[in-house]
Amino acid sequence: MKVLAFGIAKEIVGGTSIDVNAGHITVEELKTQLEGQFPRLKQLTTFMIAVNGEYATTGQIVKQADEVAIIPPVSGG
Amino acid sequence: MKVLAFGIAKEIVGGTSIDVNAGHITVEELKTQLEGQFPRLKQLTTFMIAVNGEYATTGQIVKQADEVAIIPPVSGG
Amino acid sequence: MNTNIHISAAPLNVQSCIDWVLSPESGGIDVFIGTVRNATKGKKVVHLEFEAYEPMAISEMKKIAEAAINKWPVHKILIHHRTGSLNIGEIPVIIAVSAAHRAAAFEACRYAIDTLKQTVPIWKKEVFEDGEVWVAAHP
Amino acid sequence: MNTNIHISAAPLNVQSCIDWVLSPESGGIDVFIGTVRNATKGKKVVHLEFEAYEPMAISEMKKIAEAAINKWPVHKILIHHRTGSLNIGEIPVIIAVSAAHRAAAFEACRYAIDTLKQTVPIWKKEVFEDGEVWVAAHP
Repeated sequence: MKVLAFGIAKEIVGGTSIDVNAGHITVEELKTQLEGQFPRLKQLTTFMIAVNGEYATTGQIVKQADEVAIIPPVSGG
Repeated sequence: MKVLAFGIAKEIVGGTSIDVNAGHITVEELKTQLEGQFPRLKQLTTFMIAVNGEYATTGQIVKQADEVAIIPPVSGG
Repeated sequence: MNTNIHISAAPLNVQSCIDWVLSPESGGIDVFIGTVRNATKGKKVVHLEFEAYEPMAISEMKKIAEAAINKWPVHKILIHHRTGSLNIGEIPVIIAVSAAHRAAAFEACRYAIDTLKQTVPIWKKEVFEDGEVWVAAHP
Repeated sequence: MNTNIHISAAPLNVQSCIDWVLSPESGGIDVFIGTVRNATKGKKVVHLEFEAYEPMAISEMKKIAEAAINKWPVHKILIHHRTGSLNIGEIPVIIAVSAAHRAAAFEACRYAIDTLKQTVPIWKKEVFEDGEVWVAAHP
């Protein structure tokens, strides 16, 4: 599964996207897996997961074909 | 005493200023005198008197040399 | 000078107002632009006429700007008002406020236009196809 | 269309944003202009960098504009955001709202910028003389 990264998440994972060895898991499981792989994610104020361009809820299922993104705390405007 | 008139007051008194036969009277007395001379002033929502470019209080004394103005309800902006 | 007060018979320029309030310390600018609308209570407006008791209007506008600067942490405040005959879509008033943080800019700008409409000796006549009326003159 | 949403790497133009929201029915326009300020918590800022998850950011900005139109009697709402490297005094964001009456314009504009800062996936990096920081990333 390809996961996009933005802002500080891009620096933490070392690129604009990463391949995660997962599929058909919950958002919560994906977050835990990402935190295991990139412990610095745990130091963020918060981070959200977006699925297909929408904020995802923790229980939502993520599938291989989805566009998944790590959304660190936003700071536009 | 010369009294300036603006907005609808200009139409009521028939010009941009009028001469009022008064001097050294209170603002309240001046308003009463103006209402006697121009009864349509009484139909306004309110009107204020300005003395030397400042809103005047009712008890304030108006002198011959002051710049006096009738201020009908304002509607700028 | 942190305040810029002006009454003008010539068209107001939004961009130059914004340029004036911008400062390197500012994080945000709130701008209110009054515009002449084509109807009042469903009645078609042909144009508006604005008249000012100019020296007193300038003095009251200065009081508003100074009160806003005392009340909120704002950097600069500009209040420009137009006089004369204005067509639909033209701009009678521009208020622009810069501040480090947006809350102060919004609140000071809102205060300035609300207070201007209550205290500044400027009068607006609405001209309709079949008559005209001085706004707010009668109950 | 009553909404105008745009993300751009090129400088934003305030006048064209105002021209877009103006309509003959409007009595007032409120405009919020974000500007890059020269310091954060007393530390000198050299420049800012803005990065967007563009399709999602556009989608979230549209949600804000539509919510504002449903919540207040406003005519048009525009939200433009800049990306890339911005110097002091440059404009990251412009929000413009037109309405028949000013209260709705002010409230919808304030709602739009407050919500944008909470929900729209855009990130700002402050670059100082001796380092850089992604704003709000850490507690």
